[in-house]
Amino acid sequence: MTKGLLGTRRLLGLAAAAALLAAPASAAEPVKIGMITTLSGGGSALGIDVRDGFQLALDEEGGMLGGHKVELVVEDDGRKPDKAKEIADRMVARDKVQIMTGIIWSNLAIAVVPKVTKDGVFYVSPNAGPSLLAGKGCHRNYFNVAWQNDNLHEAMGKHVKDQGFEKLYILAPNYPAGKDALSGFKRFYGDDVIGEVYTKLGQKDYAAEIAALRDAKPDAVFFFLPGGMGISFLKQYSQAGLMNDVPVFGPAFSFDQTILGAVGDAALGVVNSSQWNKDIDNAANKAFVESFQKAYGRLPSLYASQGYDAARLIASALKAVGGDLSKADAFRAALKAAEFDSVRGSFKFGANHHPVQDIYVREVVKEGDLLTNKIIGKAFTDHADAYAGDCKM
Amino acid sequence: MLLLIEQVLNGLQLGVTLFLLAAGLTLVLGIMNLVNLAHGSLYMVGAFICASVAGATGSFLLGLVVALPATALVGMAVELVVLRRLYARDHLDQVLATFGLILFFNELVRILWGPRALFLDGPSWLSGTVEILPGIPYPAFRLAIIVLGLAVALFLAWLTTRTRLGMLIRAGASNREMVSALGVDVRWLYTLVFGIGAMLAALAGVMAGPIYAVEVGMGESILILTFVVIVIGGIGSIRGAFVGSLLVGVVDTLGRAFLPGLLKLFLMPATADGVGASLASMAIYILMAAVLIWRPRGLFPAHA
Amino acid sequence: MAEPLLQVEGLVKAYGAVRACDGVALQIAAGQIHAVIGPNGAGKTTLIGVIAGELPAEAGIIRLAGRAITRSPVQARAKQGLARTYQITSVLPRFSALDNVVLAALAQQRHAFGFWRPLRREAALAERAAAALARVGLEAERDRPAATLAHGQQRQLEIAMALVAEPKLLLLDEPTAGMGPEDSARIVALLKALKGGLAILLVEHDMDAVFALADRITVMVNGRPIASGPPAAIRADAEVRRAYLGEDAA
Amino acid sequence: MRDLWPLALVLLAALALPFVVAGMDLAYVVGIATRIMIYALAGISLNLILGYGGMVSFGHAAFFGTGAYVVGILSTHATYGEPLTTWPFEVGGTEQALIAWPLAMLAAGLLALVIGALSLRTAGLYFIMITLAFAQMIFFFFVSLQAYGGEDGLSLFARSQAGPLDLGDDRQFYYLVLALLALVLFLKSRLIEARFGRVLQGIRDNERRMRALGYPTYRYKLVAFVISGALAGLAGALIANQTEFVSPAFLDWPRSGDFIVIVVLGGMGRLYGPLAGAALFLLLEEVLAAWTEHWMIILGPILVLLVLYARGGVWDLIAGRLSRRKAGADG
Repeated sequence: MTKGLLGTRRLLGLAAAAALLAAPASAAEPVKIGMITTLSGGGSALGIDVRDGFQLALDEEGGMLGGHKVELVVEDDGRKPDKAKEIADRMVARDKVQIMTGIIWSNLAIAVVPKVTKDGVFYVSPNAGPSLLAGKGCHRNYFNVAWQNDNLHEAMGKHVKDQGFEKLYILAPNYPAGKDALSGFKRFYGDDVIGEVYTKLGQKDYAAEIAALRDAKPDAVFFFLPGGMGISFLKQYSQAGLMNDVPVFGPAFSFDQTILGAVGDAALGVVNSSQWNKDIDNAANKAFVESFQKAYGRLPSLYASQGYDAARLIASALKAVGGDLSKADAFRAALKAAEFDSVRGSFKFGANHHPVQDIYVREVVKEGDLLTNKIIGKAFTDHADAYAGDCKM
Repeated sequence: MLLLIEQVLNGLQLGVTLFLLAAGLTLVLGIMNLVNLAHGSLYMVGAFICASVAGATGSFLLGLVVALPATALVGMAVELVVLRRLYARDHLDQVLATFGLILFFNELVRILWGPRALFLDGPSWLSGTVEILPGIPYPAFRLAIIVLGLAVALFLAWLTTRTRLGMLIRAGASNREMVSALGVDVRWLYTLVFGIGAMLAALAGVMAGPIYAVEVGMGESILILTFVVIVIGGIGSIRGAFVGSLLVGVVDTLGRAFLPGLLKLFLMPATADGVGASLASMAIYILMAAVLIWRPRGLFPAHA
Repeated sequence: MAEPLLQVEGLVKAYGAVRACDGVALQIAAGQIHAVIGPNGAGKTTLIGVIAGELPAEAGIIRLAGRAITRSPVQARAKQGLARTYQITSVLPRFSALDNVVLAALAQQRHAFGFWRPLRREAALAERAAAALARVGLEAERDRPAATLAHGQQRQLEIAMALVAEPKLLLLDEPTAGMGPEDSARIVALLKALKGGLAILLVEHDMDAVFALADRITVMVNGRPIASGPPAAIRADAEVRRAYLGEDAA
Repeated sequence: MRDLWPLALVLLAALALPFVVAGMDLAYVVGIATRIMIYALAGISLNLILGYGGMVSFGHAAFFGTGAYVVGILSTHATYGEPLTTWPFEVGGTEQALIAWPLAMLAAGLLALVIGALSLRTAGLYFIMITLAFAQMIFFFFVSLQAYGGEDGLSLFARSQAGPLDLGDDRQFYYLVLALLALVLFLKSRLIEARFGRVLQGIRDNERRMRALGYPTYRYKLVAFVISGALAGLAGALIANQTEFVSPAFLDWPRSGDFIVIVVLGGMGRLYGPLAGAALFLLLEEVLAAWTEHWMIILGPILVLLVLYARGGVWDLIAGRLSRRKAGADG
């Protein structure tokens, strides 16, 4: 499935193809989609789910999207920005991909997206949604099918405010996404929190923070600690005996299907925000959850749903232009229209090509032995991000 | 004041966790003169084995009982196949080969257990909190770690100073020929010591499992902390590892807990949060630099 | 007697409870060969290490040409005219014999921070090095890597490295150790030829060599000097005979 | 002179490469070749202290990343027209390679001076662990450097400007990197044969001896460390231009490991070793990654085997094979 640099056969094939290049690409030729994602090293669970979700949509159509043959090239970025950049260059130059997707991390997206969109490639982000690309650095060929990074934090801010909590203690890692998270939260909660703490990126031990937190006597805690950091924090928070006294709130990242198994019962009952859950009631979602489980033998995660939606969005636009990407403007308009059945139900793009969507409030519950989430409410309806105003397209 | 006491306790607990890892590493460093980057991998393997067994049987203790010898076996196998050939080599070779082992183990664990983090919780009788001082409930599991760490420190002190094995170990460090002359096969002695080191790493991994995330790559970040501990304490010295661990644990914890607050006395709150968090994350490295200026071979150099 | 070139007083160096040097006093005049003898573990090699500056002294004073060097680092003592050889040969194994000596000669320059001109084109250094090699009889081996030289030749090379610096005082730690009679004889002849040009502190087990070369001899036992004097006097000294030579004689 | 023809051949091939691939869809090869050369440059810098000085630095990524950040930060300020500092006088950013790149070397060299001055007080195992720890400290510094993107990193608006050259053009950038690489190799070939280089190698072989000869070895090692850091900074400045992006990922510790692998793979203390090492390592990574996503489970044991059986790097491995075959033919 993946293509190497030194596949001799491939090089020869390319040399032959080069001779034919003068002829315009006909609609019968497969559309090439490049996926750069993280398949090895830390955080690979996310990349694997995005890939599997995307592949599922492809398989459902028998290797086609929107009725057109698609050739998917997947490469592993190993979470290194320079490697992602190099893969992108290669995909554009050698594989002549016209559409790209797959990047998980904001820093890799910032490294890759501006360059490839400038080169005329369409980029559909299945995860990373840094503020730069939603605001100042937006581009007409860039679409984010998942979220702007702040969305879920904003939803939590609104929910916590609505619930009437008054003494909030909030914490996040000391890096841009962490700062964005807390400012996103405060955008809807208000600036008045009794504690705002930044922890070390990759930190494992939160005893010091938890002790200080207990001392500050908050009535609720909001945290954004993605990956292993969140697992550690929740376990330690629960061990400190605080779970029953001071409720915690967080975005879906620490309560997702990829992670819940590792947190265990410590997460039970925690309220979190997400734009998707497996119990959203629509036909597309039901079918997706069922076939994902059948294909991979596990529950789909948020990231899998995003990968799947990315593929379905692309499919809808390919269908609109009959698979002919030389009609770039028509293709762009079709992407913008987003006429596909999202697993999230209602879905549309804002002016900056970021989702305008509902954000739900979920609770971690147990179904049999399995921890998962249940929707208990809605924080936002048709929520748009805060950076759209900065976007001059 | 109470908060300060609690934070110092937190620091000690972090230090003890580090000590479990540092003790095994410094033993191998000091005796075999081998720098083993893959020590963190053994920590990870221990945690994963324990998590699987505990997940299947529901018993943390059973997981612990299986994980320790299993990891020791893994460690001894690695010693037999690879590391044994590296004792006579220079440190660069050791760094490179064990760097390769890290890549190998991370990927192997990912193939065997998948990319997702695993669940591991302590035994239920340690799940609550203990009120150590009025108004300070402290997690029982963390207290258990402190107790266990101190017990391991005492055990190692006894092992290296009072037993025949300890004597052989110390003799082996300074004089391979003499130990050989005593009729002891140094090669097996080294394998055994490596097994003990691996078992200590597994113990650290198992005890860290219920507190931290059990995930691929969990060994590396803590390995670097462990290096800082050993540099501060002095290579090959169990005592140095103990003191170094506690120092690093306390400095790191107090830095995180109080630096931002302290800086708020001089700086704008927003700036203080950022600068404080940055400084706190660098505090232990600054500590290391300070110790180096004062004592280039650590606080308790084992060999002259 | 004029001021001695090397003056050592009350030197103490201990390893834990063991005092390897315990109140050693020595004086070496310019141009003299001063031998230190004694049984194994008497502290002779430690004494050389302390004088050379590789081991710190715990007490006592070392003066070289009147200047106290007790606290100077190794390289500073080397620049003031101290050179040494090691009990276990210590050369630069990957460098040719000539380059070993060239580096020794270069060390005498103010600094070696040259980044452009190839060292092997520095003719003046090469000439001095070649001359030193010739003095020890190694001119034929100049281009061989030091690691491939025979043991005795490596010893000669070490002496050449010491000589090229034109030191005032040469510290020789068992220059004939591990050598056959032929090689030993060559070294003794070499040292004899050097005699008068520079002072030498010689630690040696080969008594024939010691009595053939030394102007003065100090006998050390358990870190303490028990006798010091010209060879004839040492030979006659009853205490020395009992403590050391006697065993040999019997 | 006979030894020079393979080098001349490689140089010729390197000069011709962009023209050879120009007609085909292989233009991306130029990008890969550029990246290989930049990593080779980083390897050359590390080789100076590792191969010629015997100092096992496990923190070289810190200098590489610092160089990259200097270019990134200066370029950002120039793009947005914000001064770097207004006190004591106003200093603006710049996109000029002639200013930014030397500054990158200067900053990396100064950092190397501080880290080296502390680390070189020790040796052996301590040195390895301390350089690793200091590099990690610098990593965390850039992660929390909010103003310049922290963990997210910084996107450069464009590559640096270098007089009449248009570095945005991959081919011109390629030639510039090639020229710099050749220049550095030439200077280093002088350095290692000159007084300083020979003394450095003497210290590597027998530091105690060198001290007894009268060399203040600490000073020589420190100067080598600083030169090496500055060169790594230059490589960093180039990688920032190549990817038009900088982030703390350039300083993370596995990258220091990669640099060591590049040096050892090519053969330590060989002038051209890092060239072969970088090409081999990056291509190996590509090939394995193309084959399986679990490529690290193969790369890891390859490193172990390399250490156990091919100590002198691939160079020796090939040379050994050839000479053995020759010997076999003779016998």
